[in-house]
Amino acid sequence: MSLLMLLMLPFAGCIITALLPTRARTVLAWVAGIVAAIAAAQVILLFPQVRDGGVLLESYAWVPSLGLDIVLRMDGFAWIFAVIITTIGVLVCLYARYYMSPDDPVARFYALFLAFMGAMLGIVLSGNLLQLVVFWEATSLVSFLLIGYWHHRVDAQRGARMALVVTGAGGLCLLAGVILLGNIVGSYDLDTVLAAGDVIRAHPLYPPMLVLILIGAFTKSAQFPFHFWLPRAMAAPTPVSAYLHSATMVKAGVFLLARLWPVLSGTSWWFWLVGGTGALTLLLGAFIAMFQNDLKRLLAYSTISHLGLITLLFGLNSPLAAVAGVFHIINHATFKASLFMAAGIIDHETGTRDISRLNGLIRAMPRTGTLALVATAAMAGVPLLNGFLSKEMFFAETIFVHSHPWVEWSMPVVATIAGIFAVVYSLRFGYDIFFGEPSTDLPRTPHEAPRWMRAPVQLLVITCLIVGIIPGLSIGPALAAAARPVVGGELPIYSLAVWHGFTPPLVMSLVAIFGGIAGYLWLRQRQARGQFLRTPGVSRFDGRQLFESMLLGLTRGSRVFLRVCSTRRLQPQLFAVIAIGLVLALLAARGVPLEWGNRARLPPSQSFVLLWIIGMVCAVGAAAMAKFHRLVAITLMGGAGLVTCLTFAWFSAPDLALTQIVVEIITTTLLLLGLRWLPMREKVVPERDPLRGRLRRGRDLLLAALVGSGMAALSYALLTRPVPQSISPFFLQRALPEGGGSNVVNVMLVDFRALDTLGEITVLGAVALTVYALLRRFRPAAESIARPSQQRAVAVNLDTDLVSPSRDEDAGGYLLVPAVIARLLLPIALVVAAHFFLRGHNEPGGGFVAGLVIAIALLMQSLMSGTRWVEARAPIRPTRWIAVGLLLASVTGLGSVLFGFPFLTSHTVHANLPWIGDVHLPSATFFDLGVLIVVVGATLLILTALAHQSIRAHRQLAPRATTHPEAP
Amino acid sequence: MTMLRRLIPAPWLSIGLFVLWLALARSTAPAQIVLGVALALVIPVLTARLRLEHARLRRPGQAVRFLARVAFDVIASNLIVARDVLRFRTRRPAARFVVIPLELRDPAGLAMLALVTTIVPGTVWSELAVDRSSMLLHVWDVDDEATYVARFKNRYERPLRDIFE
Amino acid sequence: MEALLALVIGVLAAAGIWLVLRPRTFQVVMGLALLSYAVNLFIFSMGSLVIDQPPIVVPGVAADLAHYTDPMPQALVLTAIVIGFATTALFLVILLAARGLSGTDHVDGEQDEP
Amino acid sequence: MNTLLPGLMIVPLVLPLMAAALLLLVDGSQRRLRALINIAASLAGLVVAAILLWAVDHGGIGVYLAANWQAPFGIVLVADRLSVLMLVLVGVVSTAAALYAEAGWSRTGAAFHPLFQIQLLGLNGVFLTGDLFNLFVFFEVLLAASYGLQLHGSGWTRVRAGMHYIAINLLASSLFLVGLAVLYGVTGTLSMADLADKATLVAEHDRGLLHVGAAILAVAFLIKAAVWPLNAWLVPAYSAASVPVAALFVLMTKVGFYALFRLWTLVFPAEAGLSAHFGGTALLYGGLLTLTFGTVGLLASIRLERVAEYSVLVSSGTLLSALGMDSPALSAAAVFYLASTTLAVAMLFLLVELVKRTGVQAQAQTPDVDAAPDEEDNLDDAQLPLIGVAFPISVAMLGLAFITCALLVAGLPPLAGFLAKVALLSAAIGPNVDIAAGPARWALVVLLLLSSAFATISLTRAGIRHFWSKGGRYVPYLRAAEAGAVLFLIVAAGLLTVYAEPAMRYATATAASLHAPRTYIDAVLNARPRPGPATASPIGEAPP
Amino acid sequence: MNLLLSVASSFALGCYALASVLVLLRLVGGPRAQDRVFALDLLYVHAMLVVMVVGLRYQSDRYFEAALLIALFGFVSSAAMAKFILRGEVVE
Amino acid sequence: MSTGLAWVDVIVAVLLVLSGLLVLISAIGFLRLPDFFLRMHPPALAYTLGTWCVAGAATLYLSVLEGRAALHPLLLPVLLALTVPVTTVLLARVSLFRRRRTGVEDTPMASAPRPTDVADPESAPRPKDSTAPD
Ligand code: NA
Ligand code: NA
Repeated sequence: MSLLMLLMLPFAGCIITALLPTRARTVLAWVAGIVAAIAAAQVILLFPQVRDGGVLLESYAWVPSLGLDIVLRMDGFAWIFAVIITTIGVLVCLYARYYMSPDDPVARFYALFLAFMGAMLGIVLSGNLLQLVVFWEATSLVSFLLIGYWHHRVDAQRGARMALVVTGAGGLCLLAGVILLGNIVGSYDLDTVLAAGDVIRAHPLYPPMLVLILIGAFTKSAQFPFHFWLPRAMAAPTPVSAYLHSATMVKAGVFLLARLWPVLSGTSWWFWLVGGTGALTLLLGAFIAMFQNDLKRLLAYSTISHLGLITLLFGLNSPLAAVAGVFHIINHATFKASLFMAAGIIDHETGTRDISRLNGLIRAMPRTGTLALVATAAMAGVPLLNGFLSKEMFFAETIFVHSHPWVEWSMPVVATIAGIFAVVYSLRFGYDIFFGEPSTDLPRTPHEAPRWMRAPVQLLVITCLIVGIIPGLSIGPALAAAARPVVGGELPIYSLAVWHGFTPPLVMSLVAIFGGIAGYLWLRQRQARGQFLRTPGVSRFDGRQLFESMLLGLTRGSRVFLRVCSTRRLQPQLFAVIAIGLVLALLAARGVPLEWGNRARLPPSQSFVLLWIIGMVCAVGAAAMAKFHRLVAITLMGGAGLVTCLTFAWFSAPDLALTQIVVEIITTTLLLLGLRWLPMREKVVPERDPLRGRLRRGRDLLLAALVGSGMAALSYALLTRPVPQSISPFFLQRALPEGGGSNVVNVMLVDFRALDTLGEITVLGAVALTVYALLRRFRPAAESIARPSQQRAVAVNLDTDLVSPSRDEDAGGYLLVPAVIARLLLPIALVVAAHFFLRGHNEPGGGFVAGLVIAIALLMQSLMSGTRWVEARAPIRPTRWIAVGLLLASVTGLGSVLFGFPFLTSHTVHANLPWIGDVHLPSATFFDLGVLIVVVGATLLILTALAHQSIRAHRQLAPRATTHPEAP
Repeated sequence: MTMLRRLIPAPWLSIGLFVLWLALARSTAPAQIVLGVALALVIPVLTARLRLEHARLRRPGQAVRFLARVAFDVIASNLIVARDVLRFRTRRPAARFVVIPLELRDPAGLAMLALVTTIVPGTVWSELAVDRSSMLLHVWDVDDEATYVARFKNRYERPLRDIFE
Repeated sequence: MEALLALVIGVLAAAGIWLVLRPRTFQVVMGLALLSYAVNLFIFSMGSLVIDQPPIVVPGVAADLAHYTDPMPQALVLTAIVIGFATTALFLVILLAARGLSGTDHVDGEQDEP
Repeated sequence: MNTLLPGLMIVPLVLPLMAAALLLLVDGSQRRLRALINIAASLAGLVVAAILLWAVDHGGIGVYLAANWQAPFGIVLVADRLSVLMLVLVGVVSTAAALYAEAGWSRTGAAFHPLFQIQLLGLNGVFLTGDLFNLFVFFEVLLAASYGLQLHGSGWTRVRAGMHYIAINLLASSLFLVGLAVLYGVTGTLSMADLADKATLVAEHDRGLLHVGAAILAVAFLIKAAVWPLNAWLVPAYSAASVPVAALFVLMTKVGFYALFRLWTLVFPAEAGLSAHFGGTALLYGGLLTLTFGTVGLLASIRLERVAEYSVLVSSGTLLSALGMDSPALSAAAVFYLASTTLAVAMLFLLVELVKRTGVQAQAQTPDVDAAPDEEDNLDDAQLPLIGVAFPISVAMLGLAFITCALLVAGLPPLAGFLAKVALLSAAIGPNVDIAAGPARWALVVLLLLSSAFATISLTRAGIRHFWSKGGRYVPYLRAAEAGAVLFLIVAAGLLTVYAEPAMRYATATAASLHAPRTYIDAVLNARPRPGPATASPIGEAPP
Repeated sequence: MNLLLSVASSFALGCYALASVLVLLRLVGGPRAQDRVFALDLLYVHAMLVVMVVGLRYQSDRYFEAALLIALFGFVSSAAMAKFILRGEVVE
Repeated sequence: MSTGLAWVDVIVAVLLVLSGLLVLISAIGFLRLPDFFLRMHPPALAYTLGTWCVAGAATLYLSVLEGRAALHPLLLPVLLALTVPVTTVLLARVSLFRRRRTGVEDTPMASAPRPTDVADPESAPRPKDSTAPD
């Protein structure tokens, strides 16, 4: 079985368990347990291969170009971790079977549990640092889901989120650090990195890289100041706490410290950062633990303290300390997991975790009690238990620190004080619960836990004892194998023995034990008097509150930021667009002074000067009138449009002139159609702040003037420059011979740039559809629902031609003359449209203008005879026209593909008909016909959709009208 | 007859369209004639339902004479109005509304009347009675209302009744 | 002539921008329309500004920019006019819908914030 | 590209166009037929795009001379790695959106299907065209359709957002036209490849004008790319849009970035002399500002759709900063990131509505995690039982999809989002790690990490609110179309993760060719029209 | 170059332009809406005349179509406006 | 710019000058006349004789120039004559309607039965409050 199989096994198990019935807890426990057991067996069987410094290596390519490959690497250190992960995993599976309620949907639990096991294995087996980060973040995510397993509880929600945010963010820092490291070394491969220690430590970016990686490690291992998430994570089911928060996940941080110890340690940065953090955490965790009333909280703070101890050991820059660190990792995993399980049993059996309520449990559950007491003793560092050994090594190391004298002096003191604290909280855990008068007010009557629920605890406690008594025989080889890679291959000399003689460390141990007992008694006395029920003095170190208020503050701050830096109002946005456009254009022009060119100027023409003055007056007038006199503004804009059209006509753009005229007419009519639904005159609301309004207008005016001047300058600069070597002569040369038309602009539209035209008619179609869709749900403003005042002024009972003329089937009333003329104009307009369409290829015109001519002619009928009259007689379905036009244009384009030419290639059919003579029929004509049809359809769709609103309004008003006496 | 009627519902219109086409095409080439005939035949059929019902030109000959008369009136009135505008400060024309009783009822004829009054300077078609029995005309310079009404009816309304009714 | 055309473009653009920045929806739509005039004339002015040389080739006349105006800007403006028309129509309808739904013709559907 | 495949290049344009036309002809009552056409056309577009991707990757740039006119005179379609990648993304997202729409959204207003296809036409056109004005036209096509789709369903919020969106885009279109007119006025060409050549020849005293044109053009693109402070329209517009449309809109900001990427690498490469990297600094800092804005926005987001919207801004900011730095390595990372972020955010938009359906029953409303009162610790069973609450199957599936999506969006391992982040970070830090690499690089690194962190925070917050609740929860209904759409995107993202190496290689090749535009220019300018009857027949002479 | 025709056409154009300026004064000054609409209608007619004379001046027949369109449709906007003023809506 | 035939040039020139003068006079009238109905008369100069002159000039000129009957310029006055009445008829009605609405009683009705626009001029809103545009 390869390492990959080993790694995949838990994930496979995860999928299997997820698919099993959600409450089949026995089956689930079996499946999960077997998976874990197979993995454990597999790991243990690998020991011979790693015992003497052997390294198992498997590599699978994933993203080599990112330096990210799946490299599975097992050395002794990874092996010991894998053993912890898998074996404790088996035990927790068994334990959870009994811990979780029969009503719990445990499939999710086991699935997540196995997924976590896989992720954790992934971390320790990573031979690639990026891969390590991948699994690192995976453990954060899965632990989030596990902590939030009882997601209906707010404490679970918060605890889970806090854990995820802290460890996830730490993971991101780790990622940054790893990428820095990878870029320094040139590879993320662990072996390469481990070989590049000198390069790394000498690199100028070593400090930031170190800090980033340490943040990752410290967050995961709950080091000060990131420790606060761990107690909150106790909202998780106890098996999770036993597994993640004592044995495995929180060890990932110190695992990383150990993993990179050969390359990162040995600097004063390392000593101060790692050692300092470790020492602080050690003390702080132990101190806070003493005052906890929640069993699991107490264990959590103890875990923090022990992790601090391990961190401190790695921070001491000494190989021997590192070995001690590795040793303590193992020891802590065993006694702390068993303690968590014991706490879980107590919680499970009594219904509470409150130390103050739990008393004298040793009578109700003697076996569990005994086991818990032994494990507690290991935690306290009592001799003949494993905890004592590693603690002893730790005490020894603190004595041999070589650093600042102040540090040298204080280190043993710190260690001893932490030892005292540890004894105190261990006594609180052990003595307070199991001894004294048995409690009577517990939620449940306590009795001994099921045998198989105790079995995992038993196994772990036995391990503590065996290691504690015969360390050399039991753990010796494994520890050697595990520690060797950590210290870089060369193990320091150390001895694993219970008795080293009456050494300073032993003295420290004794001081700790007796000091601890004294301290415990003193504290109990005080607590009985109601003092020290809460942790004194360190509430300001409560990172949790800091975290929560920081998060809340950040969220609030970010909202303020968004309010300041963004807006929901249109005008500032438009202003920003224009102003930024102007500023960027000015900046871009900087450096190269704007010069007018030397192209020959056109001689001025007085009449055109006058016409342009008219145009400008109209534009300015329209701008001034648009607020209060909309009709006037539309009229003035019509004048401006007309002048634009004349400009086109004059400067050799007949096609543009034609198009401009018809578009102008349609636009004006459209605006008028819309004007019906706007109140004729806005109420003049007095400005709340007239000065501000004036300032704003002044500002806008300034911007408008600046942009106008800019546009004028730009256009003048370009107008006076010599014409560049344009691509246009090509069109002039090829239009007739190859495009088959002498009107170059039209040939461009239907041939050279036919794709543009295809897009353009699609735009027209899309807009028409949008307008149609929007108007189907149109709801007019309240004040414009009523008939216009002009119509209301006409009494319905009067015999006048102004009462709805559309009642007449034929033209009548005041519209008689216009209607007769409009109807006569329709056939004329159709002939004109045909004229424009057919000549378009050679002379000004084309499908677009022809289409608009037809549309205007039809619009005219609606105008004069009413929409209903027209629709009754000419049932046009504009959407179909749009569809047919688009199809015709694209099918024409595809026609050339059939002949092996690109899309839209124009072909001309030449024929010689009798009498008529030569006939040239370019395929572009059909394309242009498509354009025509789309234009007619789209324009009519827009106009009729708008016009129909009036009809709808009339229809809605009709019932009201019938209440009035109506003229016959 | 009915077959032809259906094919060519409005012969005068067709002729007009054909002429219009040739004028627009600026050519009498065979191809243009074919196209012109096609359009002149197709368009009236296509637009048949959107045209004025019962409109009929009965006396084409008189129509031509009528148009010539109008053209003459236009030129004459042009000069008069131009003169009056230029000397407006010194002599104001006697402008007023004149009510003209009508016998003409045909919509096409009425439209033609409106057209004539519009293009002839000095008259502005202002309003038509609901029952089409009279119209309101604004006249640039009128001395005697009765004379004017008689002249107007004689000169414009009667020919139009002949042509359209 | 060039200076005057540039001036016309500038005035049209300024009028358009001024309106676009106004708070009433109708002003904005008018502004966009005026702006499109300015932009169309601007594109148009990129070609050579010549009189009586429309880009309609006549056999026998050399097909170059000395005898014909540049057809490219015209083709571009033609497309731009159509698209401008479509978007003006759309904005108008949006404006009406907004008017109906919000009851005011302010671009934000409400009067100025305090 | 071999000889057969260029013919395929027109399919991404013709297919949606004809599908739109057909959809207009299909009667409104034939829902199934409409849905079928819409989905089939989108899927076919994806297939064609995938074939093109393969072809371009193996055979080089494909050039299609529309209407058989040679560049720079005619409009040329160019399929290079970047453009076909975009086509594939359009295909994937549109297929998912089309599928999703059939669960109901397509029926809430008129003309949804045709507008959807027209939007695809616009997107594909933008990515394929090699002509500046044609780019404008396709911009307008996609905008016109997007206006319709954005307003799909009507209602005041939609209309207001739509009005703002449209007003700003109309202004942007004006800027586009002015900018391209200036470029034409200075260089006399509209073909992008030719523009790249001609720009180097622009005389000294005209160069300022060239830059002015480019700057104005850039503003138009930057508005579409939603650069801060020109992005205030985005959040309202996207949140007002219906779900499938919002997913499709994820591609819209990419359009602005694409246009900038394409033009700036072509016209202002390192060899462009005085114009080399013109505006690079502005792009860089604009991008960083946008990234900052988006990142802060992520943190402020309580509602899930906000997270999606600010994620769009984060992607935009990231891409623009990468573009502004003008380094091939960063561009390569950006291309990969482009693919992953597009899929991720589109998926998030689709999930928003589904996730919201898990709405808890009214009496069991869970307060926001942040706002919940700080309770005493639960030491007793009496407070709340230590028994878990089972997830119904639909919630579980949804939850898994949500987690997948969250990982992608936040750039957390092990999915493509993470790979993209690693690529970006790695490229930003650079192989020769230098602390003096400039504050912008480090700012980018910090912002990239922060955006991940903030996305994690807000996605967790939203996830907790929607999936973890105190009491009863409605069992949401999931329609097959919806689940299928999400699954489709998940599969796409999964493929991108599994085949990250080929994808990364592709991205690197893309960046390399973008930073050495000569191949592109030569491919376009050397493409020759097919000689045919039109070109062969002499003037005024009819062939027999 | 025939000076006579050149001067005559310039004169005509000048007259049209001047006339348009006068009409513009009505357009801007009103006083009532009908005055403005009528003024716009007249501007269209003037524009048509300008186009025709410009065509004549440059001996070009290509201006005819623009004039044709104005003659055919120039009235539509002003008619729509007139109807709007009269009835408050353009299409009933 | 010449046909080569002096008499043609002269006629064309005269027609152009005449047209210019007529249009100018019509504009003067339109600007200066005090009443709307009065102002409706002079524009007819522009769209009749003013246009006819130019159309005639163009027809003559083009016919001579191209050596064939170029009658198409004559379409313009014809079409103009057809279309111009639409606006004037409507505008005249507008003016009448508004006069009656604001109670100006100087405009007679066409005939009996009276086509009354306003039920009761007194009850009609005053122009100041009117929502009609001006
Ligand atoms: Na106790
Ligand atoms: Na008259």
